[in-house]
Amino acid sequence: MSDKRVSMREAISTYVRSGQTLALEGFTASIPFSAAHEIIRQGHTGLTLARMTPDLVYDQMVAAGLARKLVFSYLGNPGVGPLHAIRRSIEQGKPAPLELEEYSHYGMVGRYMAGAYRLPFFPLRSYTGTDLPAVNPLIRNVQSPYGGGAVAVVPPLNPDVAIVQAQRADAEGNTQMWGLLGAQKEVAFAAERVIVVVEEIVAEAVIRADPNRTIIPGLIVDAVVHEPFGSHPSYVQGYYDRDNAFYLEWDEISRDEGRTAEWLREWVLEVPDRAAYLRKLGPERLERLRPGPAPSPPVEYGDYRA
Amino acid sequence: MSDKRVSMREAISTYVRSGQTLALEGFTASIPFSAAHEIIRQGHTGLTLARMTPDLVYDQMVAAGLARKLVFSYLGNPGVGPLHAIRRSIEQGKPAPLELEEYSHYGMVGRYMAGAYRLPFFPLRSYTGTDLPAVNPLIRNVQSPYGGGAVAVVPPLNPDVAIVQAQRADAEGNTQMWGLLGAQKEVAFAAERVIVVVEEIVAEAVIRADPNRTIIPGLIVDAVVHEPFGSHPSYVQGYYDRDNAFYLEWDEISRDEGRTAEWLREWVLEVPDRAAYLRKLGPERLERLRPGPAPSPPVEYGDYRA
Amino acid sequence: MSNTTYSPTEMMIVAAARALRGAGTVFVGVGLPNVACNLALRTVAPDLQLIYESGVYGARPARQPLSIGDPALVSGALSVVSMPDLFGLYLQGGLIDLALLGGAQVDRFGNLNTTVIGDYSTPRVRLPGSGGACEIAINARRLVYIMRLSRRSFVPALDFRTSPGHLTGGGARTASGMPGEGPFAVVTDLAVFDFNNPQHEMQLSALHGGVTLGQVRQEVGWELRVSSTLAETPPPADEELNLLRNELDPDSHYS
Amino acid sequence: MSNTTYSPTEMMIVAAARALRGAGTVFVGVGLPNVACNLALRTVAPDLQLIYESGVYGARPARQPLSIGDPALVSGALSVVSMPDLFGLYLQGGLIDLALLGGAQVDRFGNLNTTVIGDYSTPRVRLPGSGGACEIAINARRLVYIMRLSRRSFVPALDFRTSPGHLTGGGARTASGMPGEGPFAVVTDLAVFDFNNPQHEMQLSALHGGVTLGQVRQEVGWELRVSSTLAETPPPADEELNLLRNELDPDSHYS
Repeated sequence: MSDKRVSMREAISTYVRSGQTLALEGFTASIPFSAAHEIIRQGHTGLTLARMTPDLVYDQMVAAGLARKLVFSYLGNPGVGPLHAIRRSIEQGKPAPLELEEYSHYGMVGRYMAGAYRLPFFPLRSYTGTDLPAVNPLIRNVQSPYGGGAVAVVPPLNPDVAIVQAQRADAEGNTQMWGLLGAQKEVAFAAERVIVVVEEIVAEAVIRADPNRTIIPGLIVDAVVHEPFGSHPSYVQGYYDRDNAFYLEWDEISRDEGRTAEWLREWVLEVPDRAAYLRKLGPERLERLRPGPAPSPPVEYGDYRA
Repeated sequence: MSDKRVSMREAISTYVRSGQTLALEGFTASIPFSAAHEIIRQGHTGLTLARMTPDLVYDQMVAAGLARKLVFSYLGNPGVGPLHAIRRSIEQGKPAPLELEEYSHYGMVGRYMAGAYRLPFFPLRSYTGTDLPAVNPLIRNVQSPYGGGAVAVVPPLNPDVAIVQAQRADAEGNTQMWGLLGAQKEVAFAAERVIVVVEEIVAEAVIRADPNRTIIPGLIVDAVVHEPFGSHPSYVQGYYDRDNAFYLEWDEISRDEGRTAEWLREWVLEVPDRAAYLRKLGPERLERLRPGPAPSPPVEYGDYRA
Repeated sequence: MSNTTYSPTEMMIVAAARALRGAGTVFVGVGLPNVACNLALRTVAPDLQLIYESGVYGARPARQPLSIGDPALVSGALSVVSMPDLFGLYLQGGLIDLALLGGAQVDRFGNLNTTVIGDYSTPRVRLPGSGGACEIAINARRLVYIMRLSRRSFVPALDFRTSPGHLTGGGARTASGMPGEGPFAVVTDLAVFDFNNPQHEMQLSALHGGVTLGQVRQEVGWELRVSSTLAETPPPADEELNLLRNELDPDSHYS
Repeated sequence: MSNTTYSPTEMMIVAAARALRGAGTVFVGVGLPNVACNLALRTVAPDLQLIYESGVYGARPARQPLSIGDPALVSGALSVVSMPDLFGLYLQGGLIDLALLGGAQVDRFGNLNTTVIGDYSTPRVRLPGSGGACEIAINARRLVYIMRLSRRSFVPALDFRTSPGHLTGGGARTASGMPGEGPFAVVTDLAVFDFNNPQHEMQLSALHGGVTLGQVRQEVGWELRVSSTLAETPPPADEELNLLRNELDPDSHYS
C-alpha cells in the first residue's frame, strides 16, 4: 500500500496545470476551499472550472482571473444572492470574459456519470420544452429503440483533476464520507487525477472496520491532503458548521471589484497555507463552528473464520 | 409514520398474485429464502421470476412448478455446479417448460436501473460480438449522438413485487443494509411493490442515528417482515454465515425429481412458517453459523443547534 | 380568522403552504419554498414528507435550516442520498408529488425563466440558471409557484425558458410526454392564480385581503383571465402567523 | 525447481497465477480463478489488487473464501460496492487490468461459450450463461483463460458465443471498438497458449512437463498453430505447491 499523503502545495503543483479542466465538487457541503486558495496562490490560469454550484469557491477563482470557462448548473450564493464576481465577468467581462457551458443539476450529474461509467452519453428526462439545448449544443436527444419517443442525453465529462473533501481517509486514499454526498463519487471516478482533502488521516484498520462507508477507493486516488477545516467557510458533516456569516460578508465584499481583489490579497495570496488562514480567522471563530456530539451506533460485520 | 410490520404469510398473500413478475434479489448474499418458501406454500403460479443469479432460491420455486419464465444472467449453484431443477425444466420440460429471457450480469443491473430511474433504456458497453442479442431481441443498440458508434441498451424492468432481505429496518420500512449490496436498492426502486425482510426491527431513532446507512427508504416500502435467519441457507452479513453444507446437499437432492419434490414437501409445504423451519433445522446448526463480533466504529454526524 | 396585521409576504407564504394540502411528498428547494413547506408540515399537511434537493429524506432538524445544505438537515434524518440517487431514483423515478418553484419571469402558460434577463450571450442581468428546476418542472407530479407579483416578472414573453410549465398551453405539455402535470397554482404577495381552463392559461383565482382586481391587472403583463369563481384569500390564521414569526422565520429573513 | 510430483490441475493453477505477473488489478470470479489469483498475490504479484465480482475491493479474508460471495471477503475489506458501481465504475470504468475467464467451449480466436451445448432453444446441455463474463471480456484490459484442455472444449465452432475473444481474428476485435484487448493467454492442464500472431489465433506456446505436442494436438479441435518459441513450462516450485496445498486449496477442492 503506497503512502499518498502530501501537502496541499505539493498536491496542486504536482497535478494542476494551466489550461486544465478542474472539478472541485461538493454539493452545498464539503467544498474544498483550501485547494481553491492554493490554486489561486500558484496562479494556474486558463482553467475550465466544472461544478454543479460554482458557489463562493469559483466566485473567488473567477475573481482571481484564473478561469477561461465555467461548466455549471446553478450560479448563486445559496440563501444569500448572486455571485457578484462571476456576474461581473459574464456581464462586463471583468477581470476577464468567461465562457459558459450550462446545464441543469441532473445534466451535470449525468455528465459525471457518463464520464465515470465510460459511456458515450447519459440519458435523462430533462430539457423538454426549454431553451437550454439551444444555448448548449452538447445537450442532445436519443430516440428510444423501444418506442415512446426521445430522451435527452449529455456527453461524458472527465475532468483532468477532481478535488473532493471528505471526513477521513487512510494514507493510500481509501476515503470515507457521510452526510451530503453530492456527486463526489461520480466526479472522482470520472477524473484523470483525484486529490482527496480530509479532516482526518486514519489507520487503514479504521477503513477496513467499515468497508461500506468507503465512497472513494485508494485505487483511483493520486494525492491525500490532510487539511483540518479544509472546507471553511463551507462545512464538513460532524466536524464543523457552515460559516454563514462569511457567506453574508462575501456578498458585501464581492459587490466591489477592488474590495474583492483586496480580500483575495489579504486572505489568499498573502497567506502561505491553510494553517495560516486558520490562525488569521482565530480559534474563537472556528470553535463556534464545532457541533455537539452525535455519533452513529456501530453495525455488526461479523468475524468469519474456519 | 405508519407501521408496516406484517407476518410473511400476510405480506405474500397481500402483494403476490399468480402471473406476476417477481424479483427476489440479493447477489450471493441476503437471498430471501423465507419469502420464496411462503410463495411456494401459497402456490402462486405462472410467475415470471427475475434475478441475476437464480441460485437455489429459484431452483426450488421452479421445481415447485410456480414459474412460467426466468429473467436472469447466471444459472448456477455457486462453487458447486448446475441448478438441476432449472436444467430439467429447460432441457426436459419437467415439471413444466420454462421460458428464458437471458442477459449478462450488467444487463440485468441495467434493466433494474432503467426501471428505477424511469428511463426508456439503460446504456452499457456489453454484448458486442456475442450471440446474446440474437436470442434476446430486447438487447438493442443506440447510436451515440456524439459519434463513436453504438452502445448496447436494455429496457426497464419494473417487477410487480420486489423482495429484499436486509439486516434491519424500522416499522415504517426505512431499511439499512451493509456487506454485499447487489442490486437491492435498484430493484426496490424499480418495483411497484416492495417487501423488506429483516433480521431485526429497530427503533426509528437507530435509523436516524446513521442516515447514510439507509439504502431503502420507507417511502417505497409496502411491507416489513421480521424474520430472523430469513435468508438461510444464504447469509446476512454480521448475523450468520452461508450454510455451504446445504448448498452441497441441494446438489444431491435436486439431481432427482422425486427427492426434490420430497424435500419441498418436508421442508416447505409441510412447514407452516420460517420459525418452524428453524426449529426443524435445530439450534445447533444455526449456532454454528454465527460469526464472531466485528463491529464498525462510530462516525460523527454532529449535533447542530442554534 | 384573525385581526392581527400581516405583510403581503406573510400572506404569500401562508397561501403557498395551504396549496400543499394533501400532498404526500414535496421536493424542497432553498428560501421561501423551504419556509412554506415547513409551515404546511405544521398545519395543513402533517404527513408531508420533505425531500431536500441536497439529498435528504425525512429530515428532523434540531434548528430551523438556513439552507437546503444545512448540516442540521442531515443529523437525525431517515436517509441521505447522493445526487444521482436524488435526481434519478426520487425525482425522475416519480416519487415526488409536488414541488415549489419560483422565477424571475413567468409567462401566461406558467413557463419559467431563472436564467437571464436580456440576451443569453450578452445578458443585462445574469440569473442563477436552472439548478434542478428544469427536471423538477418536468418530473414532479404537480407544481406550485411562489413569487412576488410584478409586471417585471409576469411577462408576455420570457427572455429565456428555463423550466417548462404548460408550454404553449392546451394539450402542448401532455403531447410533449413529460411525466409531470405542470403548475396548478401561482401564489403571489397580492393574489393566487390557477390554470383551471382548457388552455391551461394562468387565471386569477383569489385576491388577498384588501387587494383589488385593478391592482393585479396592473402587475400582469398580458390581458389577464379571471376565474369565474374568483374568491378572497382567507387571511393568515393566528396559528399560521405565530409559527411563521416565532419558529420558521424568526429573523424575518423572508417576510 | 522441485522434485515433488504434482497434478496437471496444480500445474494449471500455478501457470495461471504466473500469467498474472505485473498486473495491478484483477477481476476475480468464482472457483479456479479465485485460487489462481490468490496464489499470484502470494508469489508473482504481491501488489495485485483483487476486485471480486460480488463487489469487494481490497479484501483481507480471515479464511480462504469458498466463493466470491463469502462474508469473510466483506469483513475487513477496504471497500464494498453495489453491482451498479462494480460493473459501471470499476469494470466499464476501465479500472480492471486483467480478468481470468473459463468456459465450456473456446474457439481458435479465443471466443468463449458458457451458455449452451447444442441449440439454444432446444439445448443438449444448458450451461450457466454469461454472468459477468460478457462485459468482463469486453471491458477488462487483458484476459487470461483457464480451462482443461480437451477436444470437447477446444472446438472449431462454438455452439454459442457468450463472450468475445478476438472474434474472427486479425483486426476484428479492434475494429469492433471494444475497450479491452482480449485474451493473451490460455492456460490449461497440459499446455499454455498465446495469441502472438497477426491473426490473433491461439497458438501453443508452452508444454507442461512430460506432455507431448501430439497429446496437445489430440485435444484441440482444429489445425493447431505452434509458436516458433515453443517452450516447456517450468514445473511448480515448492513454494507454489505448498501455498496451494496447505493454504489456498487445503481440501483439494480444485486440484
